[in-house]
Amino acid sequence: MRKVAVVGAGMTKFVRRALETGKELSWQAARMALESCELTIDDIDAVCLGTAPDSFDGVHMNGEYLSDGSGAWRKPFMRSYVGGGTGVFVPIQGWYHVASGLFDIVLVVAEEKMSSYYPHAQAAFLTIFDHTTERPLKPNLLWIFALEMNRYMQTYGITKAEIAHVAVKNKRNAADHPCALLGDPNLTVEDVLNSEVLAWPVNRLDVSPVSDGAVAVVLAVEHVATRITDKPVWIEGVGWNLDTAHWTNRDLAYPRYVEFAARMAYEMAGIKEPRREIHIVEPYDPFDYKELHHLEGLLLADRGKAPQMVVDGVTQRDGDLPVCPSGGLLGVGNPIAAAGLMKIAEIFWQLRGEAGARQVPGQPKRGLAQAWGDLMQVGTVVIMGR
Amino acid sequence: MSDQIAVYPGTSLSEDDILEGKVLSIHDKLDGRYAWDTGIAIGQYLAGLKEGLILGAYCATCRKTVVPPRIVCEWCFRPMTRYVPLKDTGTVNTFSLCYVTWDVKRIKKPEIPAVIEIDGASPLHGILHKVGEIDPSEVHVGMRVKAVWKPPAEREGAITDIICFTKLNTEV
Amino acid sequence: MHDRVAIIGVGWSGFRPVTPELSYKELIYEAAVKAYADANLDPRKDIESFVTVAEDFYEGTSIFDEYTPDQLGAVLKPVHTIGGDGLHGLATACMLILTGQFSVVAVEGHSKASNVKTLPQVIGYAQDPILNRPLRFNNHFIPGLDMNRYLFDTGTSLEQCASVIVKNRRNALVNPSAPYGADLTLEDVLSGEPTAWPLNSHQIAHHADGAIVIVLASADRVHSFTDKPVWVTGVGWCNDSPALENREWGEAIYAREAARMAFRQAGMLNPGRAIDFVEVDDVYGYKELQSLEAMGFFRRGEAGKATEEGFTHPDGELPVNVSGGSQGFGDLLDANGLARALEVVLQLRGEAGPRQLESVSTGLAQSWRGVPSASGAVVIMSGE
Amino acid sequence: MSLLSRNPEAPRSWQGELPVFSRYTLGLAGERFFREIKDNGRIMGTHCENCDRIYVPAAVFCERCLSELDEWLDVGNSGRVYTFTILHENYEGSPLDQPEIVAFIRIRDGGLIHRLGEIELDEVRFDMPVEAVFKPKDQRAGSILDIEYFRPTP
Repeated sequence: MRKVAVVGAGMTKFVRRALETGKELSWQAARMALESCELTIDDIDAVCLGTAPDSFDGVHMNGEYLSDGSGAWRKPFMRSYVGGGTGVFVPIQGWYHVASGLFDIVLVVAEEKMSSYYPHAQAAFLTIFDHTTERPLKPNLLWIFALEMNRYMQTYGITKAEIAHVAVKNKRNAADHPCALLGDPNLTVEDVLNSEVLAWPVNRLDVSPVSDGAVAVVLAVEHVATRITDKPVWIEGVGWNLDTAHWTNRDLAYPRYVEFAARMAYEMAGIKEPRREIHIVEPYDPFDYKELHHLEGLLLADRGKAPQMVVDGVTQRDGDLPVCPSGGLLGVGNPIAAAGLMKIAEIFWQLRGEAGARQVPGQPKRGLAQAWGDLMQVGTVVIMGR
Repeated sequence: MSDQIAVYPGTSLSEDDILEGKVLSIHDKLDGRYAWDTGIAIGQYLAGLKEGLILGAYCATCRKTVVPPRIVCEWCFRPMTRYVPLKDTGTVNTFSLCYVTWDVKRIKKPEIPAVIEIDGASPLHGILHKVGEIDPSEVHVGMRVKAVWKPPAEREGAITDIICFTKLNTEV
Repeated sequence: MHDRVAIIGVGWSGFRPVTPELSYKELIYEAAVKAYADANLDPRKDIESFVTVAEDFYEGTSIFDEYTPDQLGAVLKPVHTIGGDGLHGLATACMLILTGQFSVVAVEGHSKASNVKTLPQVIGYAQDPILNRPLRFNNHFIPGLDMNRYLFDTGTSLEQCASVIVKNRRNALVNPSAPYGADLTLEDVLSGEPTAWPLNSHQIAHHADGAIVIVLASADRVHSFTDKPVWVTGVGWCNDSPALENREWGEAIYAREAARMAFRQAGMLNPGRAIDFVEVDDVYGYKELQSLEAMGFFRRGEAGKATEEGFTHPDGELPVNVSGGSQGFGDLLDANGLARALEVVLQLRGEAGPRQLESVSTGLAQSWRGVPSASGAVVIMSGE
Repeated sequence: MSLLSRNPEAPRSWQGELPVFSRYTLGLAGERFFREIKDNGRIMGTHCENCDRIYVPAAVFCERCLSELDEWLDVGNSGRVYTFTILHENYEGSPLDQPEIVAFIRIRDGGLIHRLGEIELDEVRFDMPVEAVFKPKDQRAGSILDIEYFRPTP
């Protein structure tokens, strides 16, 4: 199989309301990614775009609309989507573009401008539910997270305070991220527990913020990557998996689809003992319990045991298994597709030793980024190594 | 971030910047209206609800009863064998006390969305609905519940023909 | 890495103006069952990955990819959705197989256009929200502008555009899957209601519902499933500027570039000779002419004359849209490309019944994503 | 295909909506482009030095080379009809009482989509010079509708 590397990355700040249009955000990220590896758009053979539901940007066929900003003028261009999993899927899409042998250098862009849904992007989530059997109940996004979180807590006897440690860690980590929307170096578990109850067991500070932003990375095939940079970061494994849409017909306590995606990626990367072989993790953390849920699905924690890891500090930046050193979605922000690709950019910078104030000590060699989406249904996983 | 990059683009606006016209904006709204064909299985499900009945479907290959009914079993990809009338009682699999409506309005009295495992369906097979007519603090995972139906004349063949699920009286 | 990819099964359902007896899931299921039977496989065991094409607003559901796996037998498998035409999906399946990671992949595309009560408004929401949409022009202004410039630049006549419609709807009469077959005269077509002059109502394909599933496999696995593989020898896709202010009016640049990419892969120096028949975009009648010229089958301005002279008729030298095209089988939204690929497969296998072309070995399918996009894809297939 | 039976009495369809409410900011380029129209009645473009193209409406990036464009220029309020169509249906697909002429007006290397006014249906020609007719200044809001239409240049 052709080896594929990440050779460049760029991102905009994640902000609550951007002046920039979606096209302009995409362009800024794309241009930065190209500049970071001293390429121009002429060097790019194809473009892959990730953006989640069109409702947010408020444009039908949003991929087409964003294509010029993404650098796709007169190039092969495709948009992929798997809901919230899109941000970590779109580099997989880039990977298969290159690994197939059809292209040598591919630009991968992820964009979300959630502020275009007015007054509040949350309302867009009504329409992710089944139009006939669920939507008439007027569900919202908080429902599914709250239902899943409660099931997770009940099944394993987990407390809200344990889970709140994740929000504290990530928002503190994000204080070192120059693009972050909600970094807070002084946040405490009490702050999280005392914040407004939105949908018990979910409080306001358990949740990542609605945001606008874009991220881009450049992928290249081995022989090209080694010419472009002396620090290529290899995509060693990819995995994705989609569970049934009948989400009320399965146990929400454990994300088996994340496990299936992770197993695919581990196998491709030749990883037998993920807990020893993965040095940094960026699991998807739109809500704090999700980080824990996903660490278990990724087989990096036993079922129900991830909360203890965060409480014990194992997942701190200087812990044994740094988790979301970027600050994650909880801290940096959650422009859906862009947030996932931010995690790829973070692993890229961490493995190259370029993460500045956020640098994980000990020269990590291998990292994993993961996203999740749809009706608690899809897992996307990328393993990168240097 | 990379320590190689000095400046990150992205211009943050406040709500006031837009409301006060410091920054231009355009409003629009989609007129997106649909009439989704219900088809065989969901059509029958809705017809059942109108009669005060929750219908499931049985897969003889997987020996599983699912709800709502569907024509194909997603696990073995064999056609579902038959409809199965289920009970209108069940067990709370998980729930939330939600103080925010779908369009992000705050409410004092919480809505109680829940996954209800329906009696007669296979374990862990349930539907999304709401728990009601109960003090929210009483709701718990494992609680036995029963459907509260609209009067027959008011039913239209919709999931909302069930007003909510409420505590089953037999529970001590 | 796998080196060759073949289509080993096809299935379809619908192709009717309305399909009220089935939900979209059931419509897709029907197509999938047929495709898997055709490929002689069990999707739960044999298919390793699935690609679907869809757009949320056509479905009336956000994050529509949620609802794709169950009726395809794709639960707990690597499944993803492409916001593109079915041929983009087909190209994606080819890439997945060429990586070497997957050997058998299925592609699905469908239309439930009849379920959208406000299709013009939905499509209108694809217009640039700042520069174009506030003007509240009916979406057909875009093909109207494009067609007019195309006619002006090439000297193509309205009659020549109408002859495309006459041909395709007549072709559809011998395609049992096509609901819009008709025996029309040029005068009938030319007398349509003006819509976006020079475009009239009879030059715009009617929408239809339908679902198509295609199963592909790597060369080393093909013969364990079928003895009539259709090989994918080239895929290409391309976007011109999405901005109406920056694109080339009157030209289908996306078709030109997509075809070049596909020809290059197929190693075709003279596509006009190498390709026996084509199924191309004809959602608006003039698009067939414009697309054929863009891909190099005719010099600019000559496709209209060739159509009038019967060159593109089923018994002509380059049969075009023998299926009846979108004019005949209906505009299936993003499933249009798969409908064309389906026809190419059936023809290459010799299974096209009364419309079967004689001694064809290589065919091409091309599609455009519709208004307001400048996006399209091309797939070349061969029976050998 | 289905072993489950159809109930002919069952509800045939379920009606619903996809509620999408949007508020768009006009962006780095749009903010300035539409301010110029609103405040000064001027149409602005930006120049890409690399590709030697003048984008109208002004863009902050060149779609061809992705360069940042910061050289703004007044491109004048007139252009030529590059292509046109006579539209007989409204946005919702119903017939218009009066058909309207929609044109792409070429201005430098770009142009604008707009309606034509003060002209009969049969008078429109390719390459015909036209100019923008602005709404009165106090009615301009900073949108493409601040231009009422384009009309033949006298």
